[in-house]
Amino acid sequence: MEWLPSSSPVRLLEQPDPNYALPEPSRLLATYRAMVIGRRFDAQATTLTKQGRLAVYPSSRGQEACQVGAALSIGTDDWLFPTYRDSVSLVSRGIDPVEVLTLLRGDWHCGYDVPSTRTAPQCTPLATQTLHAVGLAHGESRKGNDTVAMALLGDGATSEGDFHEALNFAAVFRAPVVFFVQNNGYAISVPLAKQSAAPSLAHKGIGYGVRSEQVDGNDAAAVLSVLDSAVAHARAGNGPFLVEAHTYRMEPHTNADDAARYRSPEEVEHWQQRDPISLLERHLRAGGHLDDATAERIAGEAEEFAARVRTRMQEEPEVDPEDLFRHVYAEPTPQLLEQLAQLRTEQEAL
Amino acid sequence: MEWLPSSSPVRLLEQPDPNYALPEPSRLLATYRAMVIGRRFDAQATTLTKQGRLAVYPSSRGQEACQVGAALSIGTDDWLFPTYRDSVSLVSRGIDPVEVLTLLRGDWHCGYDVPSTRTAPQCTPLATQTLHAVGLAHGESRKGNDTVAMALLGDGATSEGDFHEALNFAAVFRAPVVFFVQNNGYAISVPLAKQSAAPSLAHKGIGYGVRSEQVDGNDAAAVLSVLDSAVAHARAGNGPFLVEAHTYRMEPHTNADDAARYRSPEEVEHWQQRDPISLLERHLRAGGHLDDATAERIAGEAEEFAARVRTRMQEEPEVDPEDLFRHVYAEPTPQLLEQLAQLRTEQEAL
Amino acid sequence: MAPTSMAQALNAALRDAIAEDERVMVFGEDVGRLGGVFRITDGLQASFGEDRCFDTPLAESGIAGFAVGMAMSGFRPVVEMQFDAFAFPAFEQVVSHIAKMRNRTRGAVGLPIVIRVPFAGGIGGVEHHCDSSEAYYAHTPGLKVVAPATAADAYSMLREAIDDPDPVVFLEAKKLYWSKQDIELPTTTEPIGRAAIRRPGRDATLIAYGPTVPLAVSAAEAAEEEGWDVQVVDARSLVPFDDETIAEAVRATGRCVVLQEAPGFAGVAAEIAARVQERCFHSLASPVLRVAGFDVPYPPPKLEHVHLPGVDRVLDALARLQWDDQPDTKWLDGVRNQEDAA
Amino acid sequence: MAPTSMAQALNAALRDAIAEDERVMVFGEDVGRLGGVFRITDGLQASFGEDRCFDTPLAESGIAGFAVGMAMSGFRPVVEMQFDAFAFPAFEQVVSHIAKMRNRTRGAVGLPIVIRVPFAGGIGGVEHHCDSSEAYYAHTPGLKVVAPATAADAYSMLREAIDDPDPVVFLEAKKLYWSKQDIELPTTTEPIGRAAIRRPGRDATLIAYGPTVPLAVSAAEAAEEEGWDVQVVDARSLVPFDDETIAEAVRATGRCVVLQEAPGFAGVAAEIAARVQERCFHSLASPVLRVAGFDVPYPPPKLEHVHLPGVDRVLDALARLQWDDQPDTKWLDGVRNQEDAA
Ligand SMILES: Cc1ncc(C[n+]2csc(CCOP(=O)(O)OP(=O)(O)O)c2C)c(N)n1
Ligand SMILES: Cc1ncc(C[n+]2csc(CCOP(=O)(O)OP(=O)(O)O)c2C)c(N)n1
Ligand SMILES: [Mg+2]
Ligand SMILES: [Mg+2]
Repeated sequence: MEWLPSSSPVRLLEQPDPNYALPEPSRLLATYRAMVIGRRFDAQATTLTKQGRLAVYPSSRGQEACQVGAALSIGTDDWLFPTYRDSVSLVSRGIDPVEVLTLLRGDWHCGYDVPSTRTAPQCTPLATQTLHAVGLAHGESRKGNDTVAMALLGDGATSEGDFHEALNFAAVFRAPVVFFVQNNGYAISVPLAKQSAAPSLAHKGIGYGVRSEQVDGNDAAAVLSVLDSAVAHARAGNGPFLVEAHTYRMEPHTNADDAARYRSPEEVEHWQQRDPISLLERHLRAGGHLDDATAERIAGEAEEFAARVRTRMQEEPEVDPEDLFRHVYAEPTPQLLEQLAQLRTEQEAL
Repeated sequence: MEWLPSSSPVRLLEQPDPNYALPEPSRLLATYRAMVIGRRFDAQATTLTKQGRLAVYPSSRGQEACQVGAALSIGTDDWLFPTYRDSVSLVSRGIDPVEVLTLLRGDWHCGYDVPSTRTAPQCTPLATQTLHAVGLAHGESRKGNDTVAMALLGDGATSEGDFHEALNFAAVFRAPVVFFVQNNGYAISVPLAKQSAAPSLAHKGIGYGVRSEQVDGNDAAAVLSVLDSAVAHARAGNGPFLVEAHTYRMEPHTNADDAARYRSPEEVEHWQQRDPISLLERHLRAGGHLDDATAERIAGEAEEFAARVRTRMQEEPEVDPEDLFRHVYAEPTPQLLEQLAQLRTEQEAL
Repeated sequence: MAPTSMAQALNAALRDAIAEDERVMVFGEDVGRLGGVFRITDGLQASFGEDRCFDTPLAESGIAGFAVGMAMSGFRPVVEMQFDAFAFPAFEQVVSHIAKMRNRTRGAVGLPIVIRVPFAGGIGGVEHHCDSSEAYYAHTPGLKVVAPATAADAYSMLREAIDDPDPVVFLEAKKLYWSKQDIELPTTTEPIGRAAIRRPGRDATLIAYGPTVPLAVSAAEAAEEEGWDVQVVDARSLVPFDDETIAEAVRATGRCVVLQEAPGFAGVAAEIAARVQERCFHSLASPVLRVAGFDVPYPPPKLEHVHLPGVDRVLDALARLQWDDQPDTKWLDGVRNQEDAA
Repeated sequence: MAPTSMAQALNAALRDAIAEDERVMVFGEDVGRLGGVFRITDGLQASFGEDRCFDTPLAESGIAGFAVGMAMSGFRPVVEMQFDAFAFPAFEQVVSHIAKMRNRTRGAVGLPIVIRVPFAGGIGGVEHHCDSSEAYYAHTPGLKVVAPATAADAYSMLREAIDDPDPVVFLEAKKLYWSKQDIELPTTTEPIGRAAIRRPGRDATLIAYGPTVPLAVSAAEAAEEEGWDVQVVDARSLVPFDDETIAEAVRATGRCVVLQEAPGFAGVAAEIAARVQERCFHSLASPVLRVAGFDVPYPPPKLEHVHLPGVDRVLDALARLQWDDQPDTKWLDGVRNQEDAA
């Protein structure tokens, strides 16, 4: 049946697929570059956390094909609805990395400008953002725009009721949304087998009349190709599309997590063998699209990128206590003004 | 694929089906009897509402095959989790009809004894009861019982997040639950096409690894046969099962509703042609399992049943104001005791 | 001037808002062809098309979350929750997103969403149809919460709520839908955030909102027989709250009872009582009392009359305002008024 | 006697409850192999097997609704919500079912469910990890709501909550998880429903619960310098509430400040303030004041110290208790005490 996803994840780097074309080498090279920079950024953020400069950091190491694929398969006029895990995706989308880290540094809940980046704040309450993506996509198409909204979520988040409601609203309103599930095998400590008994998470599309596909999330070419066609499907007015990418997070859930409690070194090692950057690099090199010089240049760019982040993160911007009251409402209520006055008195007493 | 439901609703009365057997004539006759009594009861309840004796009544006229099928396909040790729409199902299950009507008369929130009837209170917050069914079914199987829980819900309720969570929990825990969706085409005024874009509501099972089936909900034989196999599937430890029955409510959503605002007389007329009682009666008569005398006897029983309900509903039992405080907690809090004292003073002053 | 029910006033407000502002979108369960179970959206779809007033799938979290996205894309969603209790599935979207989005984004993304909630009881509804949920919302920073008690306020406040750049939980007392007032629409009443004195009085102040406002007026009228001249203040807006008007009113009478239908414990009346005694302590001749629903789940239709505050319960509370003590402390009044005002 | 953290005490309580009562089932997100993100369920699955402590799919409404069914089938579910804000998706199940089932069924079906909620802030968590949600639950009839502040109470009250025939929302102050107390387990403290005097004092009463209890004690100690002898009452249980102990305490001092971390408006402190002035009005030398979080969404880590009540803010409130007026009205105290007690 045409509305069934593939019975196994689409792969492209190691084998051709009848339904999906390999992206252009130049696009794959750009993807490779973004993945290398993204990984370096991710490592930098992990280091900053160890140094106490970030309150918390959820790493996406191992998921770079998805992180970058999501960012590169949509345009600047499209919208992204990311989670806490998707910092690398935001960086690949071109958002200032220090602004991305503002949330995790603890300065404010969102550090980048949502309207101009067309990127929603990184979302923590699981799956809730998928509904925002549907509403926004519907709103944009009402205005006659061909904007697509891409909603990122994890395997665990698919269990939340909001995901169900989002798929259904999107299908009923034929909203141009791509739901992109990064199935990294775990929701914190809970493995997929305790999360779902479905043939695949992509199969969840069927019950809504939402077209879906599953893809090898460590195969950057396949991720790009499948997301490209999902985005095209949505943009063309054919309604939402659900993509499940099978991937793995190499780091613990966050720096505060102890992954040894729930998974084996062998499992991690197994996935190490399918490292998305190595897979892509091997492919590019085999095709003659990447040589040592280019690889080195990109590694250098990544180092520079990280260095700039490191330097800029040295300065901790002053946070203004009065910010507490500034944006609760467009105009503060009399009650907030009273409380602000109280705070001022307290601050003056210091 | 074996986990796909039939592509069109299973029917049995008018044609054989390769996968489902026609129930025994005696069972069909018992079903017929329960449907006739159920419909008469339903009409009586509607009348009582017009007379102001019930606060509200959601009729299930037209859905008797489902109402009765649900009740007769489970045993007395099984549990039923009904909605506001399912009074006829409760009556068919053998619950005292006046106790069933207690909620709708406004005396109390549930009039029958939940533990001994193994029937949850009729549930109004949509789809919430499906989770209760899963928890209960799981609990019972933990205790080594082969109890099945049947959760009833409507087409509209399938859109709620709780339904999603219930299907998923049931699948992951392999809980013996039958989810029985009476798709009567509308959620109050909202037609199915605005509720879902899925190939069928039964297809929703796929995304959870829940086996499912769709059935003609006005074909009592098919409903029974499909529910029988769903219950057997669950009871045998194969996990949950989802059944969608395509049916129609002939009356407005409740007495307070004005169905003319959203559906045409032609549509109602069309479904009148597929009246579930007539369909079954025709079949039974054709097979020589029902003659005029039996039909009359059953009609008489139904009249008597309704008459008893009518008589018993004449007396409005006294409600005790102190009931307000009696069952909020096992023991009232000091605050409730104070409030009770206040109420007593007020009542004495009257 | 024409007798106008609150339901008609709300319908007119939606109609005028849709007509005047192309960003306004009305959606929810059964709001389209049916016009909503209370008919508040009656005729909107017929007049303005499915584009402007439409049914959604049956999922309240979905409705609220979808509204967030619509608002982010520049629209002004006005959503209907069918009954108080059926807004609970949307609680996470309301508390964690709708209330917080402006704050999270440092003001870059405001969400001008109106959540219309037919609230409170007294209509003989079976369970889950008569809850009062205002305290949940009023306790959540980032939401405005209003509860009109008259048809004129219903119209004016709904128009203002729709124009508000922030999310507004708009509580429509079910039992007042059919109560009428002689008014001319459109009309503009006091802005959101201001209370209104519904009845002057010198001896005690009743503070009410939504469904308890007419109750307060009836009780005040009945209190005349006891020789008490009772003032009635309609709070109108719970967030923001009009401390100024209310504290001044209570200081003038020195006695205060706060009314609400919701269970008393940790309800909005507790907040009002706490604020009033904080601000008016030295003017008070007796504690601020509350008359509320009991701390029980909303009862079945046959018992709602004993659960809901009625005139007698309000009179009882007024009687407990220690009238006899008054002479003892009256001499302190001048001093106290000064202290409170300081 | 051994130094025991609240986390250890909670873990021990779960362990002992599972061992002693075969109906007790612990489940939620990550409570199994991981032992919960705060490690409160650490080792339970290893000791008692997956049957007794297990992970569920990631869906809080699912967890709560599933618990309803488990309880109906005779079990005693103890569920963990990972953080306050992540219990919001379960709100409808909690309010419309868990709180009401006994009442709906005229007592036939009680739901002995414990909902453990790591609550409040002060741990430097990013958004949605530090909310305080007690008011939502305390306002909902049918729920018991408790908030221990010591390791001994954590143990004793959790055991009692699990044995309770009714649903209990068990609020665990995140910032106190690692605070230690010298105790011997098992231990039994005052029952749920009773407050405890944590510090005697004659001049003013601080009322606190959960995370504000240690704050109150610190403030009381600091107040000594100002010459104020400040009493600290730990409410412990919000529903039921110990009016007796608390009113008596306040009558004795005549001055009262209520502390909470949650935003002030319509919070539990409002209820306490309202109750206290209702019951102790004539013993009060000044209004009952509140020190609470501001009415803003919980701020980012770098600002939580200005948002959360601290010792200075409590001292400021104590200073506003109109100490100077005391002589003026002291002569009335006898009369007033009698009036309040009547
Ligand atoms: C509604 C809600 N419940 C619980 C949490 C706590 N939590 C944060 S991340 C997480 C696991 C999410 O797993 P998954 O969706 O697979 O995403 P991943 O972290 O693996 O990228 C949990 C339980 C939350 N953020 N929101
Ligand atoms: C959570 C929730 N939202 C809204 C309602 C109000 N409501 C009651 S019945 C109904 C329609 C339900 O339709 P469906 O599930 O198809 O069942 P039917 O009434 O057709 O049997 C609605 C919207 C409710 N009871 N619960
Ligand atoms: Mg995951
Ligand atoms: Mg229906």
